[in-house]
Amino acid sequence: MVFTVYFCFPSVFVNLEDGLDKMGIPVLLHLGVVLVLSPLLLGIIGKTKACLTGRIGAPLLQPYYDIGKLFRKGNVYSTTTTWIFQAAPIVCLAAVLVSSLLMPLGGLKAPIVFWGDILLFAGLYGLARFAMVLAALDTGSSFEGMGASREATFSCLTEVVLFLDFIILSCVSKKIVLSEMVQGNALTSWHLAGPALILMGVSYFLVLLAENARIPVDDPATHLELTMVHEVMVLDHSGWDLAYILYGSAIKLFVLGSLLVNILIPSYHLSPFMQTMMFSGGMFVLSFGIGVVESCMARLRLNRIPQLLIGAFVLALVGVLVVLLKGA
Amino acid sequence: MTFLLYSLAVLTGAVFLMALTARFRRISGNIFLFSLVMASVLGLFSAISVLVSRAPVDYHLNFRMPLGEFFIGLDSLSAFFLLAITVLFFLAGIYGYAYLKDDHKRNLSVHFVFYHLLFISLILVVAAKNAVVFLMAWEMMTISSYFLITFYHEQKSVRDAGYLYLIAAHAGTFCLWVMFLLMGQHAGSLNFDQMSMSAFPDTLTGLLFVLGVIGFGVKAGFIPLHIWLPHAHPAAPSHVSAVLSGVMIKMGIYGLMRLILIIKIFPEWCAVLLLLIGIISGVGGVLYALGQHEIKKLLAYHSIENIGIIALGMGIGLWGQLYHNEFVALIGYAGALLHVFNHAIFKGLLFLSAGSVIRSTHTGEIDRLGGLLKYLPWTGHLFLIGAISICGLPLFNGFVSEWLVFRALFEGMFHFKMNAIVFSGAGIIALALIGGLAAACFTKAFGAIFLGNSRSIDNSHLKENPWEMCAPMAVLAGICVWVGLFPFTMVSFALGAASSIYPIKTSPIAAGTIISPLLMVVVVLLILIMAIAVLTLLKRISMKFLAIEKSLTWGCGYSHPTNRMQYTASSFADSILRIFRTVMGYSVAKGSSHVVEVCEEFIFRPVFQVIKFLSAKLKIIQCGYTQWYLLYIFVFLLFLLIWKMV
Amino acid sequence: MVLLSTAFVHLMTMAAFWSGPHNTQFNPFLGFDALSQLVLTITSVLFFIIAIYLCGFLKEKGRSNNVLIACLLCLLSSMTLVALSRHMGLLWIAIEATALLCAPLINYYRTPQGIEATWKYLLISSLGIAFSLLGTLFLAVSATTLKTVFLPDILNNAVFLSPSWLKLSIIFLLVGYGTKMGLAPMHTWKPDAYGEAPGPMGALMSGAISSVVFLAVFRVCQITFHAHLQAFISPVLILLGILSLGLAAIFIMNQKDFNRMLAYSSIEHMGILVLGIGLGGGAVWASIFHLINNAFAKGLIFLVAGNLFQVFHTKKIADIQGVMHKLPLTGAFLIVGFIVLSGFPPFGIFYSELLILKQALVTHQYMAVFFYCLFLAVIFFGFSKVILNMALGTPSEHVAKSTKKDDFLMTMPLVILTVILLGTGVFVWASLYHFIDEASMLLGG
Amino acid sequence: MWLEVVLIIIVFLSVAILGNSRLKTIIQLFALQSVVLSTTPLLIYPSFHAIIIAIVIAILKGVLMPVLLFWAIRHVSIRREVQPLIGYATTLLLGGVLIGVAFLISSKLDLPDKGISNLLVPCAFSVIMIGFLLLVSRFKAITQIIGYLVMENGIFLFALLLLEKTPLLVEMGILLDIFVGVLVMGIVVNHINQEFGSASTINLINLRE
Repeated sequence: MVFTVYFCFPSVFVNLEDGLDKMGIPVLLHLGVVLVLSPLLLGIIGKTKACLTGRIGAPLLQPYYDIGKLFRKGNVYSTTTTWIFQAAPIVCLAAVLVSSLLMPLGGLKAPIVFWGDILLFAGLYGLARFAMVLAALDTGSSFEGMGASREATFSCLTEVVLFLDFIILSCVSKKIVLSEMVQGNALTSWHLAGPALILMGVSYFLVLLAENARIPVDDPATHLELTMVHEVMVLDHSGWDLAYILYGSAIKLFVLGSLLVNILIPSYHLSPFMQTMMFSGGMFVLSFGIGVVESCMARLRLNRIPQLLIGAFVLALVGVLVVLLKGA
Repeated sequence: MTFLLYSLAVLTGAVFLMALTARFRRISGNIFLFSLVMASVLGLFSAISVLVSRAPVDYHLNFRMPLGEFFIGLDSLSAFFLLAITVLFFLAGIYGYAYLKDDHKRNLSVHFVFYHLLFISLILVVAAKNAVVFLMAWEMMTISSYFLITFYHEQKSVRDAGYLYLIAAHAGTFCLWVMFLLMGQHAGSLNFDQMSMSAFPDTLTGLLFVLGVIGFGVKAGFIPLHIWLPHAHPAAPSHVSAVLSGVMIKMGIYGLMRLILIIKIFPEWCAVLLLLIGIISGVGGVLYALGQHEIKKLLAYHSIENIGIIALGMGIGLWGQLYHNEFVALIGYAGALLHVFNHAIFKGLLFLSAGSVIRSTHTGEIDRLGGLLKYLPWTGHLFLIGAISICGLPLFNGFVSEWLVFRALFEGMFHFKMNAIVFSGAGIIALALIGGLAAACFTKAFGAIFLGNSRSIDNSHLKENPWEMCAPMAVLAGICVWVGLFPFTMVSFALGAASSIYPIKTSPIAAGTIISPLLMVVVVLLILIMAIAVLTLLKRISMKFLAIEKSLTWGCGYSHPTNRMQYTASSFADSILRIFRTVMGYSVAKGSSHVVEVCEEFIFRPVFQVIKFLSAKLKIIQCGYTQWYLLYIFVFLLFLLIWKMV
Repeated sequence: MVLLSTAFVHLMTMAAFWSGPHNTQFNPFLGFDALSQLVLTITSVLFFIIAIYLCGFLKEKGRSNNVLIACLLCLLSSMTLVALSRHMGLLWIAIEATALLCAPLINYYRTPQGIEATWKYLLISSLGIAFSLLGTLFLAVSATTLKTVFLPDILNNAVFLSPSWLKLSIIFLLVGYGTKMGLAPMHTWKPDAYGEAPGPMGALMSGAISSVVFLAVFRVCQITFHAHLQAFISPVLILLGILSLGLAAIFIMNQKDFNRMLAYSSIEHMGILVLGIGLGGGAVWASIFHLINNAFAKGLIFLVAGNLFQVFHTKKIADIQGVMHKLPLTGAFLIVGFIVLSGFPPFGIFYSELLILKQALVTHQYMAVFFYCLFLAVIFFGFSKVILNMALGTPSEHVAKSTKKDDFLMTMPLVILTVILLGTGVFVWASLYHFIDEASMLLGG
Repeated sequence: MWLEVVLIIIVFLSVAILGNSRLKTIIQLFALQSVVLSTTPLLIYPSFHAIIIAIVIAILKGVLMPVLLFWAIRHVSIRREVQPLIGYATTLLLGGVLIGVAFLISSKLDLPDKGISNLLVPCAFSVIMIGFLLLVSRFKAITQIIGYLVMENGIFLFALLLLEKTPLLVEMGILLDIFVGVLVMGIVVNHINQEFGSASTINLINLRE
């Protein structure tokens, strides 16, 4: 493989080499942080909901326990399935993990930064989704097919909204680099394009809910397959696969959330420590917010969900126009 | 160049030999394979040699023709297209030989002859340096591809599809005639070089551009000129559809790029037009594709979608050119070119594997298939690779070219004025939407065909197709992975070709700023692969200690699930189609979401109706009464007398 | 056999002409220049090929064909006379002779339709002949100072002819010879005549006789050219050309009878010819080039039609299908003829159409350009639909049963014609090239 | 002076043919017209050449043709033009209009030499046009042939202009033309009669489109 790179583009190969050994440590560190912290968000959300409904609720670390329990369990595979069914969770988790490498976490700078990495960011999520949908279809169960269809449908819309938000960000900071866009000169950009960023924030929040299968788009806790979107896709997964999937969705929530937090809390000018503090605070607030939303809203009817997403789309569109007016 | 001439010579000789030995299948078949290999290798050599040393080569045939001279040559642009042509023709040819081997009632050598003729004419199209040679090759391409399409001409549907293709292509050609003649008249010569020397007035360039977009767009399949495409591709044998959709429709793109190369300055709305066409064709193509349930028809619509993506790249590139922004122009064109190559590869792969599905199961109806991955492992996995590539997902080649196009659009937003920003923004959104929909469409296709259980037909007797068919597909898949993981060679080639469109010296810095991010992409992808490996390893290890059981799919409490209860492709696509129904204006029929073509129904059919009606009405002229006939003559005479004498 | 031998001798004499210089004058009445030599060559070659074909064609019937053969030979001589005549009166007489001699050919099958077609043909063409005679008379009147209508004399002092009479004569000659040539709106006899005549006769008429009559029209244009009246005549010619194209487009669209469709296609090509000489300049070259290719292509496809009629016993397009299955060779040549006539490379018509379009653009005749492209496209729609539906598909069973196969004598001519067409195709060899140059010089091309 | 009278008579006769419906009468009128016509050469250039032409014309057109035509109508046994395409009154009216047109056009043209009466050209034109009108407006094959012949007479009038200038060729042309034309038409009339039961071309409308 290395040889092939060499053959293809010797000059590039050089900086690939030193690039690799320079980024080794940060990458591992970043991955570690993400792996450790991400399930916590789910815990916070659960706790919030419990409190708001006046229950004590599960402990904060419950997601860790669940995943751990699943890691100790064996697998059941349908005779219909092929290797794709087993590979999908792995691909999904790996893609989400790697995508986190492009995302700065407060003081913790993103280990991999390059021009146009948002496209890769989006691409990785696309890959994960592709894998999961295939896995769902692999079981040949009509329910999972239904879930897959819904997932595909909504993801088309969310992806568009996501890109609109990217357009806003990249117009504000004349860059298409994720960490620059979300942190770079956020403060000045707030002066410049405050309203646009607010619109973007709202629409992105809706995308966040939809992508992570939260209420009002989807109810992770429902027990009726007909109404599920995301959960119904993983009905047949068990053991490690299910663990990977849960872990993956936790990380997804974490990464996507951190994007929002990075933007809404402009903290690039502070010291890394303060930055980290504000970041983690922001994450807490975010998960609390999600919890509040979930406990005070009901799940929408399926045919209303596109309307919700299109609403988000319109919001983002207005944001773009505002930016263009400011920018031009 | 000599290599190219040799390969042309080989092909021509083979054509005559096969025509002579038409009676003896074996001999002509061997001639076909041999000449195919020879010619492709030679063509590949010439293409690569030109691409590496970016020095164009020319060849004059000292030979007088009524207008223009016989003048062919290769520059980076032609060489890039030549690369795609030779690779795909080589592989598809071998596949086709194996695909048709068992068909004993037809005379294959005729088919092979036309295959070679198409090969020759495609090479000539990209190599032509003179408008007349170009047009000749263009027409030969049309006619030979027509006979390839109508291989199964016993079926009426196939004949109609071929007829539609033929008339659409020929009608488009008239626009090209006028366009080239106008250019030649203005430049004083029909050679492309002299044309590119001379400067054209603004009004003329606009007209030429429109003519070019119509004439070339028919071939390329821009919406709404695409009507022939979804009919023709399914009608043809699979390797032919692979070639058609892989390279032949790209000749339209090549022609447009050549046009841009020759006339450098356009009015601004041309770029807008190109971007709009890109958006409409891209989104429309993929939406129509979602509604299809015949695999090759679905793939055909995806060709339209990818042509749309290419047009987006060209549009933004043209815009950059008009604003004298080399960087954007370079990335845009490079993205478009690379996508041309990539689409040739993965669409070829998809059509070939679809063909092997059809060859084994004798049906292309997605809703009747299912669970083939177990029975056609090679076909299935190769199709999967093609599917991921065409969705533009990382790890495969589609991602690289779409990355370039995306990047060009973003750069465009930074560098341009208001309206440009609006359009490139629209382009970005469209591209994002296309990505999502394509993913949906191919999860649907792959899932319904290869996963789950078979819905109608009995899989048990199916077996994998011979290796002569799998090997070409495997090679194509290999190219997908290679370009996806190590894009540098192809990207640099594409950059070279792009810089020949917009004649600036690609500064190494510019190249670096384009290449190095891709390098980082590669790094991330390598990390991704490592992560996957690690996770798999962990799971493997753990599986040693944990129990694994097999059972049926959980029926959610339903007691007697059957295969026919699986979620079908129609129902999968239905939810998306319902959202976009109003947007596209197509009608989703009850029951199965069958999609009706808007342009075909509401634009072209009425036109034909009008023509038919008029001709039917005017047939009264020949009423049968001699007296009337004599009267015509007399009236005409009087008319002339009064017109000319009085 | 007599026929064949005569045709052969004629061919030899033609070859003899080629050895000599390109414009000779035997006596005041006879002589030839480049164009007439070209036309003469086309005629004799085509006649020779058709003679071969007829040997196969006639032996099918049990009837004696002496009358027919006599007519054919007279026809050959009169056509030669047209090509060689250097005197407008003589030219007129010769053309009239050809017109009359065609009648028995059209009435070959003696069916009611045959007679009807013959009647219409005679009536209309005799009217045309009358007009052309009038035209000739007017020409003579305008040339009273010369007291002759020898072509060279007229050409040399065309400037001194009295313009008003000359114009009158030109109009009448155009209408008259146009009728014979089958230009819209004087075309009306053509579909009937070609539709009822057997294949080889159709080939002869649309290939050879049309070319010969074109020569006459060309002479008229020559006179106008020398009298500096292009501005007067070219709009008329362009109008005629466009009208013919449009008419062909109207009638070729879903046409039901194969031979009639070929007739309309011949009208189309005549239209292209006059359009070319109307535009002048480079288009004259194109017209002459088109003349050659069209003659042989028409010969080819009409002979194919003859074969089809012998096997399928019908001209109805709906009843003819799957020729490729039934008669592979004939089917292949059917396709070839289609490719040639609809102007695909590597055949010459592609070139001439392109050149004429070029000239139209050069002379800013944008209206003509538009209609030219439109009508050509529509014609192609109709033409391709018909022929491809005939060639492809599977034959109906009662045809499939019949045991007729490709007959050697009736396919060999097709081979020859195809070879010739390839030869005079896009890769024009130099001698022919210069020859056409010389011919188009006559009209300042 | 005599010439002009003759010309007027010729035109009048053609109008009479136009207005008449009985075939016999029509043929007789045509014969008369031809005979009158045959005198014109003598009136213009009294010369040996002219005499010969006059005689030939008189015999051919005044005698042979009518005989042939009479034979034809006896053969196909038709007496009168049953229903013409255009009514007789209308036809006559049209004839008048056409004569007007003829005079209009010929007013544009100048005679090569003033020796001849300037009535010649317009008269010739009007005769031609009337002949054409006959050709167009009648259904019976015979009537159409007569119309054609009337046209020939008109053309012959033109030919007179060139009588002494151009060589014999032109007249040869005319004779040949009339001769062969009528001959062939006669034959075809026979065929028409056998096939269609009547010599009316109204049945000849099977070939269309």
